[in-house]
Amino acid sequence: MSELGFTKSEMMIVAAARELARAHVCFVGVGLPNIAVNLAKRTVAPDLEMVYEAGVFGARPARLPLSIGDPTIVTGATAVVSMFELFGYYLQRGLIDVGFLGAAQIDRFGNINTTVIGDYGAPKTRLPGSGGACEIAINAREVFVIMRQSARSFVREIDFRTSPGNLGGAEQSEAIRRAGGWNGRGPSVVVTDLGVWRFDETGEMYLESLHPGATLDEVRATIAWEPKIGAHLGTTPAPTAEELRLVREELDPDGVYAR
Amino acid sequence: MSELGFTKSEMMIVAAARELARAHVCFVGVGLPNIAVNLAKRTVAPDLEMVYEAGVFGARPARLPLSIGDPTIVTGATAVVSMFELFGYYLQRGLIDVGFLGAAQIDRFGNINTTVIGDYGAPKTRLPGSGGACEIAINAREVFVIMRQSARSFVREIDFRTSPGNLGGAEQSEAIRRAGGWNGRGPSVVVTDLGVWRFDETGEMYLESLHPGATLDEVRATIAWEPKIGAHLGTTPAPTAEELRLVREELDPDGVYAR
Amino acid sequence: MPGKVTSMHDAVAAIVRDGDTVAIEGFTHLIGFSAGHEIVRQRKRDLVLARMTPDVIYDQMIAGGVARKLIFSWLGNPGVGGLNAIRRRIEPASLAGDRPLEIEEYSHFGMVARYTAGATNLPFMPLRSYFETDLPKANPLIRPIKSPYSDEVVYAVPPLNPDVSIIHAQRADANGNTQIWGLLGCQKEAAFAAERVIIVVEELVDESVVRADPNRTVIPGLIVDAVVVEPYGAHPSYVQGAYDRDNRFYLDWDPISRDEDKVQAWLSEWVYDLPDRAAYVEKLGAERIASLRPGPAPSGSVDYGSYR
Amino acid sequence: MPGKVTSMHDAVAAIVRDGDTVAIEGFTHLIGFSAGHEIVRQRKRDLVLARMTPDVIYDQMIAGGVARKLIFSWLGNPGVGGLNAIRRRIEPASLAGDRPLEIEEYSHFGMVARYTAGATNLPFMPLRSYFETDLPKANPLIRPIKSPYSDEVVYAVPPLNPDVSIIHAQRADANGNTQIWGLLGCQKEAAFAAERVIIVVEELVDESVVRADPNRTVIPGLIVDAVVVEPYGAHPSYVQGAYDRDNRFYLDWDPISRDEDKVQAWLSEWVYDLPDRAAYVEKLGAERIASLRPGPAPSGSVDYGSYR
Repeated sequence: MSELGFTKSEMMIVAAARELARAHVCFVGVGLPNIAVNLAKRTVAPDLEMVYEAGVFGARPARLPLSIGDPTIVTGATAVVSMFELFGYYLQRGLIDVGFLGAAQIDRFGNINTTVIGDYGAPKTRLPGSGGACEIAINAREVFVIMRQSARSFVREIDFRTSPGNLGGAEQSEAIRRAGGWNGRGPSVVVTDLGVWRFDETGEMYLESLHPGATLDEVRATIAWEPKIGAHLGTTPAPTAEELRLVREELDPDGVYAR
Repeated sequence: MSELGFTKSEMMIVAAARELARAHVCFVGVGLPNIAVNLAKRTVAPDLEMVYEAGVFGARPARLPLSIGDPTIVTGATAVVSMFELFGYYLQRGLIDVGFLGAAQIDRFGNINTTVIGDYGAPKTRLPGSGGACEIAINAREVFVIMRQSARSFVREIDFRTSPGNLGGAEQSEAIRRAGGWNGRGPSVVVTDLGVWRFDETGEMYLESLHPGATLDEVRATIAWEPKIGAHLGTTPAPTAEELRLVREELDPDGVYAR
Repeated sequence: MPGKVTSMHDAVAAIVRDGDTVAIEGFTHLIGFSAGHEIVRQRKRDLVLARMTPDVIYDQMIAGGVARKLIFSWLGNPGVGGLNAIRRRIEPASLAGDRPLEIEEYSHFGMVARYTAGATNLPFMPLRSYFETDLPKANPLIRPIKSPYSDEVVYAVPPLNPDVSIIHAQRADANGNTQIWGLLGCQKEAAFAAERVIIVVEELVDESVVRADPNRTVIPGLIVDAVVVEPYGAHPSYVQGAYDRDNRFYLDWDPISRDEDKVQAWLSEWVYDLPDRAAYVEKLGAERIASLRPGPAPSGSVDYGSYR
Repeated sequence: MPGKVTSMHDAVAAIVRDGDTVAIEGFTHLIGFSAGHEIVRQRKRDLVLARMTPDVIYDQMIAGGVARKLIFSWLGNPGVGGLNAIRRRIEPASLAGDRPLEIEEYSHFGMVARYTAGATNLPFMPLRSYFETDLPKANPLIRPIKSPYSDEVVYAVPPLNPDVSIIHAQRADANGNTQIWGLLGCQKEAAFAAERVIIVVEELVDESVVRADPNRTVIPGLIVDAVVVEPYGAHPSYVQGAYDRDNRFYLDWDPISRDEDKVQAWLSEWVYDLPDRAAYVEKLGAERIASLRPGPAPSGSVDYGSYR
């Protein structure tokens, strides 16, 4: 932990959770999205309807789910349905406001790779693959991304496009999404361990705020292109004592995500 | 009731029920098939799995269902599922041995009309339509038909083909069914109030047995084409006392079907 | 009353609009008679009525003059006979100068597949039906489609997305989280396919009842606009575990429906002249209601486990 | 024991054949570990393993040498990390002369749609996915299809019909009528799509238990070939209401799976050297099993009504 009193990961999780203040129905992805959404449910978005691709609508987890198929997301939920129905009637029908995804690689337009590093047929590193991410990116009304920054993850060109973002830019993306009848408008925010990124009118991400203690040099050192910096670059408000308590005591007592 | 001690309708229902002796899974149609299959379950086919298009597999009706969606087919059933699953996972998947249908019009090749008498756009009589009959005729492994004979129902040309039988004959029907990947081989028996009809190698129905008391003259008077009579025309065994008791006391005490 | 709970009058007044495509679904079970009667009572017009099995309720609604078109797969009074009020609007010999009812006809699986396409936001749904039948000729929306994996051709139907779906159920909470047991028909698909949803229940329950058995939930409150609490609202059809089908009514309807004057007299007596379902139930009488009550047949309870 | 009840040994010996396509489904919940171990123990070979989320069980099976190909949509140790034994068969740098594992990759909905097409006997299933991704390039079985109602193009996937599907469940009767609560994943679809089905249950119940709540039935005995009764057969995954996921096992597997020798040692100790699941449970120990027991959370009972 830094002298700030919280870790970079804690700041990332807290900043991501706050993004859900205005969301109503959120599709919870595996890993970091899971803890961020569960924190939001306990703070800024108590009425948030949590949807898990495993087939749960209106989850009320009594503990942080160990995975996105944990029994605690079932007990006390509003509805448990087959995955055909979850993906068909909820996601593809357009009922999901926010899809919350992690990523292994992302490009400046928010296109995401979670499939392979290197060549698909002979990969350097085999990653998990799409899971539901491909259809979430297409059918959730908007997409939030949470991931740590590094020059290996914020890349000029992703090795495999698992989940479409703003494609080659906003104009192209909007045309294709409209013509193809996609429910989703694409990514709207990327929350990292260093700051919060949004997307400008060209569809490219720009840094909107730096987390406390993070510097622009750090940002530039962990990104493979020359990043756009917002004209009104701010500082992300630090985690509150209550946010930190929830993460440390309730959601992640073993520090799996937050250290 | 005739001097035989049973009605034509009772004979028809009993003869139809007996056809199910070798069936394992039967899709129960509305009306006469409903009582015939329920009689079979109580006599020749105690292990028969009754499937109702309403979404029931393994029904154990405690009374004769008033319709094919009666609550008595649900209570005590093995499984109750959505109609998407019933038609998709059971019927279209090929799990149904016998589809048991009624008909308003039938031709010599067992093609069935339950849609209109007269012109479709300006009908003389508007009938119920397909319901599930169209897909039952295509996807049940074989089809049993139960209907009363009359010159208006056993016709040279049906006014509308709701449910395909042997089409223009066996050769054509087999070729089309094979090429199209249908589960169903088509109709195998037609039980009427006068006799039992089967289909020969040309796909045309022939009279296999006459019910007690019925005559060939009656048969010819209630059919619009010159019917084929089986080389070994037999007499349908009369209903047993137990069959009649079940129909009269348990299944149809008000005589809705059997009088 | 909290959440989305409202009266049938207010729900229909606010949610059903002239010209809408309206689906009251429920296969034999849970047929929304009280909702249909309220639509007649409020003299909605030019509706497109969708339903797999139009049944007596659509016979009554069409006799009430609410519809210009019917989308269906089986037209009958189940276990009894035909739907005579509807037939009078279809058969030229009996039209008597009336505008004919427009019809759009499928098979059962075709209707289910249409709702499923609507619920999943797909441009079509394939199915193995309609081969060598006259249905695609009668309805040009039933179209062949070739598999991208072989030369095989199956049929497709287009999505059906009602403006309003109305679903009767055993119970829901105030937000519209709805549970059904017994026959499920195509209610889930019809609800997810719709733009607006009205839920009518026998019993309003606390959210905790729904959350105790989440696998039993058929429709989430997320897609529900109004919850109406109307015990016996499905009479003369039935509600599994609560009351039986009132078969006498289905039998009685047959002679009534053969005579247009009798139909209109029936609508006056049982719909127009009554303010709501409570009055209908009172008029029906406690004895008749009591005669429909089944014996008990409990499901038993399963354990979901508490994971903390 | 009556009906289709048999031992895991006999079920796998009779029903799983070398070269078969085998789907052990269960999304996080009800993963058929005991069945997977028996397949390893019987040294089945050249299987095509299908599963949305291969999970630790397929990492173990592939390390056990049973598979030539994997069909999947998400490859990971959920909540922990990667599947290292499988990665060693995919990444050229670590292949060490081994034959690479053939892979055929979809998204989750693509896999669900494949099973659904298989279960409904359709030549393809359309879905709104894959647009502008590299997945159709990586897997040419993901193909565009044009709607017959507009110029709209969506994607299709072909049916997946396993030779054998193996489903773990809370309970079944001796004929294989099977009930599941909690996450349902795509088990129903995978079972109906299969040629042969093995059901593994925590508890064998009388037929009357199933028939008391027919809406809870997920798989009918009609499509079931064998019923195996093996309490704790889903360990280290979980069974809703019966036991929790043994997370320590998932964490422990990560370092084991990074070292081929450790993996083989683990397979010897926990699979090859044990006769069956009962021995596995005994070796695991009563204390560890007891620590996974959740508190109670009853569903409550509903009334189906007796209609005579």
